[in-house]
Amino acid sequence: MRIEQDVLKILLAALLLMAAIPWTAGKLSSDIFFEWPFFFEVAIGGLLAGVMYSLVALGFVLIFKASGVFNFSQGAMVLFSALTLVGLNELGVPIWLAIVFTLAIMVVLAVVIERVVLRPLVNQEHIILFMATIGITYFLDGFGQTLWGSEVKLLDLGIPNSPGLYFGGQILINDFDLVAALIAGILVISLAFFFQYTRIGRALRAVADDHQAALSIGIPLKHIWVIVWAVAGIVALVAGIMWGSKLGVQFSLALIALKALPVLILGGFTSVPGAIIGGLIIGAGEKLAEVFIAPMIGGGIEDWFAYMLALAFLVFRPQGLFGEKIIERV
Amino acid sequence: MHERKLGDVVLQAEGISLSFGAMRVLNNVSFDVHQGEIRSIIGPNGAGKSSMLNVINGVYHPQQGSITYRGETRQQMKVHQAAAQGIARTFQNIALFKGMSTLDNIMTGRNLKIKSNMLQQAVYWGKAQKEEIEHRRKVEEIIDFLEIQAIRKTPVGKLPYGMQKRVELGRALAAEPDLLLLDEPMAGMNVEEKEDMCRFVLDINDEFGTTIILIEHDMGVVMDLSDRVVVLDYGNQLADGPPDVVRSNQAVIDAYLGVSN
Amino acid sequence: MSSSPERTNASGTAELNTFPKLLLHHAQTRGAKIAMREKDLGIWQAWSWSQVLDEVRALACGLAALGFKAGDKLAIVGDNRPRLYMGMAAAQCLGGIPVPLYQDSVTKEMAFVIDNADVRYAVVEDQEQVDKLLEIREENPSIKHILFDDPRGLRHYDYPFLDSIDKGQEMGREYDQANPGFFEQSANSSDGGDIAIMLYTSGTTGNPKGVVLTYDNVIITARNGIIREGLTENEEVLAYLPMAWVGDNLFSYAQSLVAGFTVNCPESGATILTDLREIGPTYYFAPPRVYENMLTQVMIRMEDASRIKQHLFHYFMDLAKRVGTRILDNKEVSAGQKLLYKLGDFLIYGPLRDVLGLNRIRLAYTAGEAIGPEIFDFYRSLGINIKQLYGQTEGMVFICVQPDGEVYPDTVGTPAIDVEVKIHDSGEVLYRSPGVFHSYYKNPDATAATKTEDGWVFTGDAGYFAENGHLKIIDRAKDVGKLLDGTMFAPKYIENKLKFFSFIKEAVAFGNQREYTCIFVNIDLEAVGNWAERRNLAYSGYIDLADQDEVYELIQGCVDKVNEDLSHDPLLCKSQIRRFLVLHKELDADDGELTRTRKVRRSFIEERYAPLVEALYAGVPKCHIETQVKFEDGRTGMLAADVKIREAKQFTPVAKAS
Amino acid sequence: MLYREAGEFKATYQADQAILTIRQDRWFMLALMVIAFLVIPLISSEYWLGTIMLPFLILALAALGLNVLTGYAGQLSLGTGGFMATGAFAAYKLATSFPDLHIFLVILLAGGITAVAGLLFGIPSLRIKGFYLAVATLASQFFLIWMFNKFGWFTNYSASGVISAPPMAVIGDSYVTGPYATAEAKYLFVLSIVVLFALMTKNLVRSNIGREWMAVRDMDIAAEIIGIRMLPTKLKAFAYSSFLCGIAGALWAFVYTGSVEPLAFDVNRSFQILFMIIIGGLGSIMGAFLGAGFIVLLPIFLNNAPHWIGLNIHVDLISHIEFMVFGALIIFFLIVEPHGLARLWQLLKEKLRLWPFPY
Repeated sequence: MRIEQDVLKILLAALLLMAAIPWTAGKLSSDIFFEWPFFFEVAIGGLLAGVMYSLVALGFVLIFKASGVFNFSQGAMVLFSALTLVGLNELGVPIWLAIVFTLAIMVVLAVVIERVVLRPLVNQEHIILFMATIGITYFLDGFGQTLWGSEVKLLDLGIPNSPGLYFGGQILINDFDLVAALIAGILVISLAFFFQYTRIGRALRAVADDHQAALSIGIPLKHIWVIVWAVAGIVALVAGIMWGSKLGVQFSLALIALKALPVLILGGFTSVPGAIIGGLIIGAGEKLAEVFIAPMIGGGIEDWFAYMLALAFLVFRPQGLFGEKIIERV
Repeated sequence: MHERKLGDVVLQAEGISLSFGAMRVLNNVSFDVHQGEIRSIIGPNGAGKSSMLNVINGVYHPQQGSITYRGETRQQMKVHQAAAQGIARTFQNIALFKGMSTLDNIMTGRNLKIKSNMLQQAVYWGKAQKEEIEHRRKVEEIIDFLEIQAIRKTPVGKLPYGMQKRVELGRALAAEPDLLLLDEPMAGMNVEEKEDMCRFVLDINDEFGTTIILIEHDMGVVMDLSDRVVVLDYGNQLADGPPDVVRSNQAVIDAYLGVSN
Repeated sequence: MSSSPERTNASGTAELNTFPKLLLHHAQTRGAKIAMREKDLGIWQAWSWSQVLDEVRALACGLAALGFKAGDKLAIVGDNRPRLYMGMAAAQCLGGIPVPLYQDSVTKEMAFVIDNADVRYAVVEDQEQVDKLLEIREENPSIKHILFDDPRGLRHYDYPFLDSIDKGQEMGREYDQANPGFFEQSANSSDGGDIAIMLYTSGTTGNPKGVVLTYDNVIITARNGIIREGLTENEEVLAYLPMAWVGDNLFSYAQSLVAGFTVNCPESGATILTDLREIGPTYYFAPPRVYENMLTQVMIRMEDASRIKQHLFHYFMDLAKRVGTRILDNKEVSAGQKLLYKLGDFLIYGPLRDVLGLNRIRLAYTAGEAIGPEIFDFYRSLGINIKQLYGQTEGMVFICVQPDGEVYPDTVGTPAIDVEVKIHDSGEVLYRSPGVFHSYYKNPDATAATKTEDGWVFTGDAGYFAENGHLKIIDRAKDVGKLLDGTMFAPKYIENKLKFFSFIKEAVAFGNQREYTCIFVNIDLEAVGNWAERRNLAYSGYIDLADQDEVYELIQGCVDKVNEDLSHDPLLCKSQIRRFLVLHKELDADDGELTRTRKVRRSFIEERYAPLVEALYAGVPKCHIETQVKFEDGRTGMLAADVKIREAKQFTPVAKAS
Repeated sequence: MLYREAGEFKATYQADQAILTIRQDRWFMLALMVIAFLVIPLISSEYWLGTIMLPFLILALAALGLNVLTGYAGQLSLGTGGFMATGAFAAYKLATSFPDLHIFLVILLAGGITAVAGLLFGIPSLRIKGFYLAVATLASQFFLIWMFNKFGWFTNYSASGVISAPPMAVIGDSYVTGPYATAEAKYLFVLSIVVLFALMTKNLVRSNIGREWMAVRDMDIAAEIIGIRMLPTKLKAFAYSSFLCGIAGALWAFVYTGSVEPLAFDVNRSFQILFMIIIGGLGSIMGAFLGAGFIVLLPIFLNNAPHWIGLNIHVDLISHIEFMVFGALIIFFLIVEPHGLARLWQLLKEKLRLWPFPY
């Protein structure tokens, strides 16, 4: 209970801060244009982008929760899945079939990773596994581009990409963002169900707490790893489709992973709700800061603002918003 | 054995209560430790013994009660404060620095006594080197004392369990502590290793006059070594007194000794 | 035999005829040179000759202050420690007599020597020895004062007659100041003919005897050894054998003081191998079992090496077997072989010598027992100049030495400088030399029985000179017996042949006045254990392992080979082993079955295991026995077992007895 | 096999605690130094010195810095590039603001300024650990690069955002930066600095501070209990690590490339250095050099290898394959030997010392 109260307080404070700073800034400086509808427009745009961050962060959380591995290659998986999808599509495979194929490929990839990378490294320190995922990142980046080329490709799913006016025509929101957020939301909810109400899902949660316990319910560790990596692969594909149709499928998709990291810090590595709320905060915060604060300090702060925001949180809650508190035993 | 003369009270735990969330770990525990004493804390698993040590050297901060150490009363110790004031300890689960050799582990135990600064150490000339040599000598005396010459340069990760325990004791000794907290130093040892360890504990107490607080499960060892014994059970203090008195205490027999029989 | 002309002017002058004088001489002529080192607190702490003199001086004066007089006996007990060696020198500086004791002897044994030798003072290593002496002192209050080296655990020992060596030296320095000239005067007062030291021989039967040796005995013999082998002041030796043993006294004390070379004391028993490698001695001495253990270790470790390494190792060891000793002895070897050997030296021999710490050795001796020819040749083929030595405490070690270039594994070489050797009609070896002892302490009968009026000493060993003029030792003379059919029976000879197999740790042969030869075998737990592990044989300990049929098969193979070997010997071909058993218990010095120097006490064993011996000759396949044993902590208990007995294969004699 | 150690005993603690305790190792090191300082400058082409040895040495220095922080003190950092950039820009500002300042001082001060930056970004390390910290260090990476890009002051308002090193000489006209500098002079200058700091780092890690770092790395709670204070210890690691990275950045900008833009120190640079210490060996001075050598040479090898076997592969494809090979190698090394080339070297040495025995 206490933890949730804390989180609520922090969230409230964050929102207030986000509103207060630009408001004050607008008051102080004539360079900055501040109006409430505009503020909300920016905030909502940010929140919708945040849902997409959440999607990538979710992939991290799944793997971390089930295997304790900080999977740095989540971004590379996003890129790889999107590249594969578009590549197959370009080869003449219909888009829905291409999606099915790509899904299958992501599952195969999960099996291969478990077999080639994770199994030999079982029982190694976490930091070693982390670095191994950096290796996977490089490999996948290289592999995907070797296979499908590195030029920017377009992915068109037919989702309208035009701004629409909402809330009485006051606020401008991109339809695509709405659709993407919707899909992401559905995925998140179904994952939550998967974890909460299926046998495998519960087993996965058990693994995160105690490997022995997981073994005792009869699921071999290697299967669990394959499952989480496959699920993470699917999440990556969804993220890849969303981001890919928004930005075009290109190398920069891999960098989205870097965006998801602050989300993780904020939400905690082990918390699905954390990934969602963290994503929203980062998404909104980043956009607001870019629009309202950046002009004061030279602009282009998107690159690091999310990190600084997360860092500021960390200093107060080292385990993230929803992460479990670590009691050190000696 | 010679006649034992115990000095003044060096440490006084007064009404210590500690809980983690809803879990009560220690409940109003009070006892004192005299200079030069070997003081044992016994009790079944989960009785709060290790937590008591953690309170004494500042890892855990009790919600109630106070610790008086060398005349200063504190609600809670800070970890480095405890170390700086001459409290050293070993751990129930070995907590050595696995990547380092026996020698380096014990050398690390002397970190508080090293005065040269980073620049001097980078140049490794003059004061820094002189200090290294001085402390190496001290550490060698400890190695000699614990009879671990043959494993001096072995990485501790490669050592058998009993030896690791010994190295850990060496690291604690390197600080030349006034008060030594030993958390099950003989757990998991064979008879021969236990005998060696008992001898070391007695010798440390004897040669250096170090006050020792000992947690141990082996009742034979406890009865042989200790001057006085505190008995804990689920965080509650059941008894406190000399070994033979404690042994015949009915509450203790019921809660603890009876169980182990 | 002929005396060498260099002897009289060897480093030497007539007046340097005692150790105190030699010590003063070294402190003066090579004062800054390192005399001793000890690995202590992680590094090799060193004492120069002048520092040694200072310490000896302080200690001697301290002893004097405590009332030590000329002629008093000073017991020295402990591991090889510089300050114990200094204790010896200090006693000698006062005209006293050091009596080193075996540090691992139990109180009872020690009490006998202390009483027998009239010991009044003792310099000991640590609490362990102090405790023993305190116990002895309760019975025998003649011990006036004890000084100890290591104060650990002795803080609360409150006795007026117990002090640390430091304290003793402190008193000594005061005494020295108060009595100027005392030390010089007393250090120079003894002469060559005076008693230098008393060494107790362990003796296979009865109580040990104190062998009294004069300075001339020790110093002339030591010097002759130095001359014969060309040793210099630059040698490094490792002092790791018991100080009470004459060998250690000669090599680590006497020769060091005569030649001025450096003695190194290891850190502890557990680190000897490391310390050996660190020091890399140039002059080395070890009884056969040390070489044996080392070889066993080499073989065990090589078992785990990669295939390529094993191939390399075996290939080059085969080569070494063929040409190694020949090259060492400067005999003719083809250029190709020589080149190949050089390659082997780079790849295998050199590294092996280095890892064993024997890389710098110029001269290594082995003595005390016969060494297995395989073992002996192994080291020689690696290029290590190891030689056999035949000696006795009574002759201050040197009787015969193998000369360079004439090393035959089955003989002990030719007489050392100034030593005459002859064979008595009974077959016993006799010698006469400058090292011949003064007397057995307080035992004129034994002295007279051993030493003739004109200085010949009965060695107690049976032997003969081979055609090449080298002495060959068969066995202890009194042990050499006859089978009922009159065939010569040399038990030790047979036992040694068995012990040359790494699987056999000890063997005891019976046969004197019996129909045929039978033996007890002790397996080597490490070697056989390893062998068993590689075959996946499970075993719980020595008793279990010794009883396994597979192990019996293994030992049978060894016994058969010995029999085959014996069948070639004209004298001993008929004493082939008929029946054998693997003893259920390891023979132990603590049970009196071995001497402290690990020689088997045959008659004692025969008595103790009488039922087994009976069973061997009764032809039964199995025998039940219960034995009382002493455990390490001093308790005693009973050990019961059913011991199996096997028959050995017999070979028809190859050579006819002449 | 090659070692002959019998008879090498230590009579003093100095000797026992020396960096190279085996005589043959000392010879080897001496030979290496002679080769590095005399032979290589004499026989190497300008191409080798300028495009291989210089980046190798400079990146090795950066790797050394990161290894102090990550390999010794156990604080995973992904911000190396940012600190190198700080060193580069600090050096540039110093050299242009104080034209008379000696090159050596410029570089040293640049390192000092970077150390201060490292100190600031190290502060969160007291509260946050492991991956959280790794991500936090990314923040410094992005923030610093953004800062140098954004504020003209750092580039003296150069339009392109590129900084160029003014010509500077060690003494007289032996220039080590700018157009007059010869490859040999640059090489020797960088080599001297790198050797000097490698030695200093070795001294640190074998002293008390090094043991404290390793203690914090191996078991921080035990370290604290024996009296090691977390914040100063970690901050010292951050400061010293960034000091070295700063110097490396300054050398990179001034001596190696001559002119540089902040993007040269982007997050990929950080990963490159991290790979060096993974492949080279965490917690090893030699590892930094081995890893740097490997990572510098591998692309050259990959770029040339197809030509040697007569293949003509497009540059893009090669760079993709390079990525794959890097990734695969990282995984390979982690699986085969998580402690990298330095450990392999160590094992080889142990084997040689024990030869012919296996243990």
